[in-house]
Amino acid sequence: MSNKVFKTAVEALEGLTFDGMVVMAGGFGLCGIPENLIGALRDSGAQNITAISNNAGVDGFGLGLLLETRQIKKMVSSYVGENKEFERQFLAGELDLEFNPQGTLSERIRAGGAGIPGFYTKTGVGTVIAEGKPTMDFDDEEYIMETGLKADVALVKAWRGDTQGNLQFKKTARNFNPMMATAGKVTVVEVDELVEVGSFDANYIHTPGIYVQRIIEAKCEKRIEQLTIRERA
Amino acid sequence: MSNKVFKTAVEALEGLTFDGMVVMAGGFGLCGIPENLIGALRDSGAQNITAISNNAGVDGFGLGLLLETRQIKKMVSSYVGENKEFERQFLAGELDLEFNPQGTLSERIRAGGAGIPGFYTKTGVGTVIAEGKPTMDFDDEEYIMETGLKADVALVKAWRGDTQGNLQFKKTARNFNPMMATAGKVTVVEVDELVEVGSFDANYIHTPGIYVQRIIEAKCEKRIEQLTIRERA
Amino acid sequence: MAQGKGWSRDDMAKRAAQELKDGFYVNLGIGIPTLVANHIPDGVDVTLQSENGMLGMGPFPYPDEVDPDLINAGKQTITELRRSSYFNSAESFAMIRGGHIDISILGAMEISEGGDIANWMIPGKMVKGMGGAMDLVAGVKRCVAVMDHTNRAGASKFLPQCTLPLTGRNCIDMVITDLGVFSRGEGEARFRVTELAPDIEMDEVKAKTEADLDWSVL
Amino acid sequence: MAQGKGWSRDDMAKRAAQELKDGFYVNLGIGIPTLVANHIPDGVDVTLQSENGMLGMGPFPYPDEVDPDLINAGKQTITELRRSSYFNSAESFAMIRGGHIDISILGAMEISEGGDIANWMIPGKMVKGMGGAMDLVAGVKRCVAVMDHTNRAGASKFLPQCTLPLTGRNCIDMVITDLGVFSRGEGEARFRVTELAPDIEMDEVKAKTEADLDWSVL
Repeated sequence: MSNKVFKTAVEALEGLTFDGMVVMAGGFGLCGIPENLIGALRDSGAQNITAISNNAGVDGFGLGLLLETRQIKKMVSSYVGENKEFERQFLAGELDLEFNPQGTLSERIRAGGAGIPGFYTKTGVGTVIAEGKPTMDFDDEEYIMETGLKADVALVKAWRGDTQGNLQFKKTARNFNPMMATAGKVTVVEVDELVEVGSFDANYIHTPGIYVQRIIEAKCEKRIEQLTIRERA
Repeated sequence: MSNKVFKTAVEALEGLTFDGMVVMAGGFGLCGIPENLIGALRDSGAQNITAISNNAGVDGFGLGLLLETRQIKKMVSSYVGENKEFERQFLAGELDLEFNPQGTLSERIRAGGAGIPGFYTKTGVGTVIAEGKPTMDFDDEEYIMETGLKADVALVKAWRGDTQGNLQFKKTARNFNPMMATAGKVTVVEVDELVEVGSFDANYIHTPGIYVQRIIEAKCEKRIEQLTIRERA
Repeated sequence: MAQGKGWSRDDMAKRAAQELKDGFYVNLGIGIPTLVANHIPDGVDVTLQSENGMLGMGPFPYPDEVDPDLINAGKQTITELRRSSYFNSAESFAMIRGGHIDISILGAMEISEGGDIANWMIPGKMVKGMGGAMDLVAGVKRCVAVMDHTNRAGASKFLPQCTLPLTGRNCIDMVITDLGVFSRGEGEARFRVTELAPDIEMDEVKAKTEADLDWSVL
Repeated sequence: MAQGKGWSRDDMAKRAAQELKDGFYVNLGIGIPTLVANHIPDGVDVTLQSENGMLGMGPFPYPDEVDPDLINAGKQTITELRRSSYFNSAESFAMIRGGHIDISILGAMEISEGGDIANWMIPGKMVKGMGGAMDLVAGVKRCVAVMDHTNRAGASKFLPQCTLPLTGRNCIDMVITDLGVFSRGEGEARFRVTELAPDIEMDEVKAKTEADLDWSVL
């Protein structure tokens, strides 16, 4: 079997990065983001990146790292609220931004991976999101067409992966990761735990290895954005 | 919690069946079909049913039961090869038949459940399947539009289900069942094993209970269509 | 807990909670809607959806239960319940868009008399994004908006037309404000006053509402 | 195992197997393509997809391993491997349609010189349906058709245009028949003869081929 396992994040991105590339990065907020691969992408020095990611990280963490170094030219996101550097660059006109409703974004990514170039949705009808998009009526209701999204490289964070690239995700760290795994021309995954093939029950694999070209095991900081707790009585 | 658990297949279909109804039935061949619910649908006496199902069962088993009693008016399927009674009724003009490519059928059902009234696919371009369907070019390639599918009642077969309707499917008996669970106005499920809520690891639930309105535990025959074995050396 | 005239934030949340029926699957927005979880009526068992990929959202964790891989759509750490399930974002919004969530309770900046809602951007201010709001108002079976009836300057937020960019068109079924409850049935074009908050007179509501409502008696 | 002139069914399968590269994800159709699994070259490790919802299809079960919940797309009982994974039909065809399967090897009734394929229906005969064939030829990266070069009456099945209803248009990259191998590179319009079966002369191929091929030397 051709080997999918790489030792480090930097090695895993070797030969994949270039100026003007389109990158997808999994995660919701800071939950389930490919921390190490984002770091390696920064270190690659690739410029003018279009980054498709639900959020833009925070200052100095997650995609915030790539904003600091001005490597990102355009973000495709649904919510970017937690990042001052992002705001500064955007207001200064240094950064392009394309907002997508979260469900439209996730479905566009799924569609891109599934060979579906366009689909109709009610989301955004009558809003700025609909501007310039084809529409069609179904049962006398108006829908807008959204297109599939693909990336040159998808950066994915999973919980456990085997050496064939079969993946399992943990709790809400799953989020955008499984769809992005399908939508990258090359998909690179970092996992908390790399296991031997056959470790998983085949009924409970979230992402089959067919979608994964490269995989590394790497330790994540897993920073918490909003620590909310209750006290024991 | 409103109770989703019913005792028998007949009780589980109580009040849901009517003449002219659209039914989805899960399964691929005879694998993963809702045997007991199909039997109860036959017993309900509902006529002029439109049945959306990848296959049409075999003579005297699966949807073959409903063909024998002439309760099915139209089938929406991808392959109907294993059923003589089907062939007889079709050739006699007693039965309507709409062929869908298997991937188009499964995606149409997913779309129906996901609030997507139409999507574009390359499957079937240049074939009879494309006739009369809207087309659109993406990147200079032609695609055809397919529509989402819904049903009045979806009949689903799962392996294990909990009393909230959370489901797990077994091996290739999963097939069309999870999508159909999302596309029924009412979804009724039969499981090999009904378990208490909390029995499943929340990471490995295939179908969340939100899609399931009624559930029964029932024994299946699980007939094998093509027994193929090898001998031990 | 009403202080003086009309409803407090917590009162509005409590009133909104009465829209929850046993067995409902529910999505709660940020702000006042979050408080709804504290007021779910006795005997009513609902399942909360978090659009980042979870059904059966549990309470905040005890300090030793905190898991960075388990957060809600507000990015707060939470816990799971026995009924919980996790799924990816595409499945989460397939659930929302496909009309499987029974009710969404969400905050609003403006509501129009035709049921439009604006709650995601103010032109000229930094825009953070709509997140899942546009998907929720377009897809969920029943949408209940909770907001103050007027802004700080005293101007009505219940308007003939929204002045702010829309989140969704003709999608709100009920509006709960500090002054009362405004609702319309399925297929009805206009809202009616269906309930007044304590010590609120209809005249005050009329004076503070620019939207053209059906002002027939309660 | 060639018997006399040209390739036998098994020879064709063996030749098709040489198109499999290490690490490939592969979908094999019914008939001759099924035999390909018996001829996978040493050192080449491939993963077989079964479009009913499985990657990593294993061999037929021993009698005590038979599981009615585990079948392939031909409805035969099979087994799983250590690498196997299961998924639903929508995901299976998302995988196919999205171009993630490296190669599909499938039977054909007719192939046109433009790479069209017909393999699902004969007008006037009972039509069983296309199953997943239209999705496979439209979606898989590389499609190899395996068929007899002529029909029983001796007429060419490699034609200027298919006479039977199409399964897919301009989607076949290689044709393997009992007479040889016909292929075209990505973006190339015409097929070339790239290999002749044992004891087959180019003249015989030309005589039995109605399609207009690029007849330049091998």
